[in-house]
Amino acid sequence: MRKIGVFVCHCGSNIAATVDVKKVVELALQEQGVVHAEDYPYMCSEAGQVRIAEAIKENKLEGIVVCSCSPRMHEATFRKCAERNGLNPYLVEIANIREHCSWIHKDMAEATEKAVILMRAAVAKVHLNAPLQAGESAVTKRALVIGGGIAGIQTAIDIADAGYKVDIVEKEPSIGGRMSQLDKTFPTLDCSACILTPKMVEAAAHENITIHTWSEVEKVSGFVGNFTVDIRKKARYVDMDKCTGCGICQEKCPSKKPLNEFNRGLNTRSAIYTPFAQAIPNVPVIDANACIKLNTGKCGICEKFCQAGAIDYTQKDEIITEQYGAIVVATGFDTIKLDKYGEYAYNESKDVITSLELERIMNAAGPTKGHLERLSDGKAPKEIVFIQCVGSRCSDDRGKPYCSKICCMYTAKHAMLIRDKYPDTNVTVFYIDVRTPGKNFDEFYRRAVEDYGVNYVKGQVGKVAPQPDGSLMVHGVDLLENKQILKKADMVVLATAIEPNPDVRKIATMLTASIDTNNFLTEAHPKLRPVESPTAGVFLSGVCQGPKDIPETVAQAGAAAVKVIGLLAKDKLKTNPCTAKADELRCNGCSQCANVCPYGAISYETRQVNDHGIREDRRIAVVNSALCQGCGACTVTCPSGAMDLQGFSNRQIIAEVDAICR
Amino acid sequence: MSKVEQIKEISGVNPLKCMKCGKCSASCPSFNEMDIKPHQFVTYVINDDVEALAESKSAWKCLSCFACIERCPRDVKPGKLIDAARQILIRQRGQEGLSPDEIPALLDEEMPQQLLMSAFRKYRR
Amino acid sequence: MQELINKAKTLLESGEVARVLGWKKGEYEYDPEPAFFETSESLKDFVYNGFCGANLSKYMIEAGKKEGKTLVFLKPCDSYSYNQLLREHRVDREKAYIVGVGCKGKLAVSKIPFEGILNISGAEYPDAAETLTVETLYGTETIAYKDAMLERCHVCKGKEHVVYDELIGESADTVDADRFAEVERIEAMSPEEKFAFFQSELSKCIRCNACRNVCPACSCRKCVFDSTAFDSEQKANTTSFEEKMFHIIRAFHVAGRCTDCGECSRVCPQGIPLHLFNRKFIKDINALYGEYQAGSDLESKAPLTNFTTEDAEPGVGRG
Amino acid sequence: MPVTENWKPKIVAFCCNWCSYAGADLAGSSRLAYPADVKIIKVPCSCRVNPMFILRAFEKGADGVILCGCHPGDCHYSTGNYYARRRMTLLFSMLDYLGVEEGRTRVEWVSAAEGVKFSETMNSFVEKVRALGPNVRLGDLRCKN
Repeated sequence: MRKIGVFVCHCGSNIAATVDVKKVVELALQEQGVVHAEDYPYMCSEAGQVRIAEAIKENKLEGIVVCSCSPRMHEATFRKCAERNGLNPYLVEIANIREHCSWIHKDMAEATEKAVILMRAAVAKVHLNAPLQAGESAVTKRALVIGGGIAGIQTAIDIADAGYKVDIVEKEPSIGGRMSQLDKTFPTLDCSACILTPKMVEAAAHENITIHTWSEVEKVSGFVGNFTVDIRKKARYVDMDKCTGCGICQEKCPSKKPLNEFNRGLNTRSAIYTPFAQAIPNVPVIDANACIKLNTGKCGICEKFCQAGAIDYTQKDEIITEQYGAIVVATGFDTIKLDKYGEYAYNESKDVITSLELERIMNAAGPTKGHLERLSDGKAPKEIVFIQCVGSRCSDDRGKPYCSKICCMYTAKHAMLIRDKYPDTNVTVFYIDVRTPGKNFDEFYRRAVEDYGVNYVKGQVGKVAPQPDGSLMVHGVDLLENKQILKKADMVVLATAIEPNPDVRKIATMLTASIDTNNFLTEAHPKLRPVESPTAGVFLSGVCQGPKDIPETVAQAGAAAVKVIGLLAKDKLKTNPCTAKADELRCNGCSQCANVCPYGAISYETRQVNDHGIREDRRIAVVNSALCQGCGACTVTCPSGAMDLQGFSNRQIIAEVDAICR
Repeated sequence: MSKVEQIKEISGVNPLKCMKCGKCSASCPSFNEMDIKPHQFVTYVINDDVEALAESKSAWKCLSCFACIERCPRDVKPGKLIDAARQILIRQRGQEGLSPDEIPALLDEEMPQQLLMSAFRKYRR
Repeated sequence: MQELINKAKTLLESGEVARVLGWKKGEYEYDPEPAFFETSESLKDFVYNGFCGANLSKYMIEAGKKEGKTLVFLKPCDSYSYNQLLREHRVDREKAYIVGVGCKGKLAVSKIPFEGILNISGAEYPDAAETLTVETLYGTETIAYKDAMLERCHVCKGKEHVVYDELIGESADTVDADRFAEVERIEAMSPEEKFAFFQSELSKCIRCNACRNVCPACSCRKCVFDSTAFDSEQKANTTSFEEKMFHIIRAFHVAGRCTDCGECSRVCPQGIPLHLFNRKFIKDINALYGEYQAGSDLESKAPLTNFTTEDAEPGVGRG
Repeated sequence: MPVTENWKPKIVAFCCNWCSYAGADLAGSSRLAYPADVKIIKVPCSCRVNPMFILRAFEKGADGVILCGCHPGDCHYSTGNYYARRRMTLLFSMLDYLGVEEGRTRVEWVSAAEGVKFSETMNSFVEKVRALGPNVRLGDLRCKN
């Protein structure tokens, strides 16, 4: 019989207010093998750990159970504490009596009863815990950043500056991302390109950074420290080494119909194109759908004009395979589709635009060369209405339930810039709430109202009706005045909700990174580990984790980089010792386990076994513990129970079941 | 069952979901005729004042055009609340309502046929 | 039958095989048992008739451990079991010489409702009669061959062998029932009726382990019911875990691997229709994941070690 | 066993470490109550849950067993929940075939972000099991009265 110690944490009043901790201690002492039990206000504190240490020594404990918060919170703390005091860390079990008990139950008797049962299950399990030793695996000292927007660029630069190799994979022809499409940035109104392009250049010139644009991640295998990634380098049809970026091909290309994605489809571009003037790399790509040569075999004009001889119509997609120790997801966002919002007439009228489209219109490199004009007739709008929260904060299936966070501020920016540049244009903002938490944010919004005369009206717009005269009738309401408003406008700007880049779900699946119902990647802990995915070795940078503005994105990008650097700085990683193991005397060699192993960690060898005196050669399953991640799929498929999972063995789980059902 | 419970059950609406955006009032064609505006309906339910809602002009000024139901971003659907208020009133009246036999006498030339038909469709359940 | 003996003799004498796995005469006409024959002389006890229902494939696991090749006689349905064992690397094809024998449907003495049976004629192979003549202590009775056939033969998988080196003899078409009719009948019952039905059947179980020991899919070196792996080792016949769950767990362990050979029901001394568990799984697998016959080939992925992203959710479409 | 006023069902919930256990934690930190009858056992993945565990729970007196894992396609181990889905589909169908009420078994996919779903799932599952009353069938399968 093992000597077990039970430690019950009050967690201040978090546990003790609902669970009678003394009773748990009292009943713990009646459990088989429990030689020591005590409670303490904060078991995780230094003083709490000292008590555990002393109990281990005094009672020669061979296993401990801590009844406290979730093991996701402090299992590591208590395991380290055990290890420091000479007890194998895997002889520690946590009974989660906070998240799974005190926080959700109100009745003290009921919560206490449940806490006791959870304690008993943990005691029953720890009796069967085996002392496990973590193995080691090497770390590939190279990081992959998926996405080349400001988040990806910043993360890559920070990692590279620390001396590690970084690859950026960007699916567009250039890095830069959403920020490169913006005109000015709040709350300082500095030009977006002016602050972004130096970063892009820095990344491109960095000796430790390799940029794969026009590329996508195809396949990911492996685990923390040892990822193997296939990257599809899409055919560019332009030789990156030869191209000088002179741009003559784009001028001469006769196919000018494709919509310009960079300008949000507000104008067109040539079939061979760089998305914008400051593109990095400054090498165009050929849009295979629009290229006349690639579709009909005729044309070839770009090739004729290219003095560098860089055009190569025979290029094919290429798959390169690289090894990485860490992967950062920085896939960013897009605005939602507005097809379901018929009431705002977005698809009906050219003069109803999204804010991101307004950014392009106001940008000197945009479709109107920076002149604010109606896309329908080119006239200068005199009356502009901004509608906030379009698709944000919606609990129906048309929009998103979250606040997109950036809209209040960019709308104040837009309103201010318009009033500044075109003082005779009236600007009305229909808002539900104005949310401006951030340094200098509320001051910025108040300036729009007080100094620039932007008219803020509380009340969501019900409908935008295009009129025969080309104007737009806005049906709004002023909730503070309790009056309905009919306002004729020349232009309506929709603060469209943002959503994670739709590709992120595919990437999350490849990385086995957890993702929420809104397609935002889940962080390992919402407060304490905000830039890490629960999947080891995968980190989050930028809006893929949740809506954020540029300063926040850059801060998070840096934080993700630090986590990556911390990982790559290690030569070896401790591997999870909770791996599968086959009992050679029970194994049939039937191969069923290998069929379900997602990691290819199970192989077979013919081995001589001594089965109670009978020596024979048998086909036996062998688990490669470096590859095994410990899912347990094999254990269930094994009919003889030969395959078992260390740390979650059949007998351990059955002991828990028995304790709960006792 | 209290009136509040009743109105919640009939409408299937959770008034607490409302974020007071006012899109319903912005969309309402009868806004100016109403004494209680669509975005205020939820407040009456939350404040346990269904009586006032049922006796308001709004109850009979709502055209059931469903613009607010269609556009409400929070699934609150004020149109359903006011319809439920009307239902409560109708149920209280019970058999005091008009019977089809009494209607011909009340008709005049101006009354559109469609109004009658939709009224029948709506209230003859 | 003589043809089989001749084949066995030739191969034994030429040294091509070291032993023959077949059926040996029992005390009565109707109780032959599986046996190894190592010499030509011993073959005098060899028998192959309508009562040779025993599936010999499982014995090939032991045979594979011995020196030299073993000649084994497999009926069409037995060959599925052999193939399944081959898939699971339990038998060594190199060490087997497989003679696929014809089958005209196998008989169950339990289906012959006469007391004091002395001798049964008409079950000879290949010359089986339409009607069996049963000599009893009390006189001679007759019964149609079909009426004495094992349940499994009424829903026979077919006359084709899926693995063999050589074929001897003809098979007969014996199918005259719907394989899943009984399962469907139970599925249509109310939960109370289902429970009552299975409780009454399983209450007969004496845990003799015959079903497990005969089952070609239950070929684990160490069965979980004999090991400590799950705290489920065999204990006294009380209310302990495995007593109640034995048949469910056994059926689950062979799900997707069971060829529906019907040996479990054939050998059960208490006459429990154990195949109804396996067939329920087979029926569900066929309906949910596509038709699958365990042992029909060596390559296809077994239903429980396979998946599609569109699989049905648990509990959906249940009766 | 007679159903008494004070009868409380025993519910065993197997939760995968990566999604559902974290979802249960989130339900806890969001104070989303569900009945104390539910006791959670952590497993690395839903595919770790052997049908033997579920039968064992029933045999030892559980009145309901629920298995929660990552949503299909989101398994931390890529494919574990797909295998679990097939296994549980067949097992539950078998239990139904034996006359065990289907309300006593359930599989639900709950992500780490779905604290609300976790709580709602447990509430509705417990409600269903309570309505069914004590589980006597699996325990008594062999013992004819």
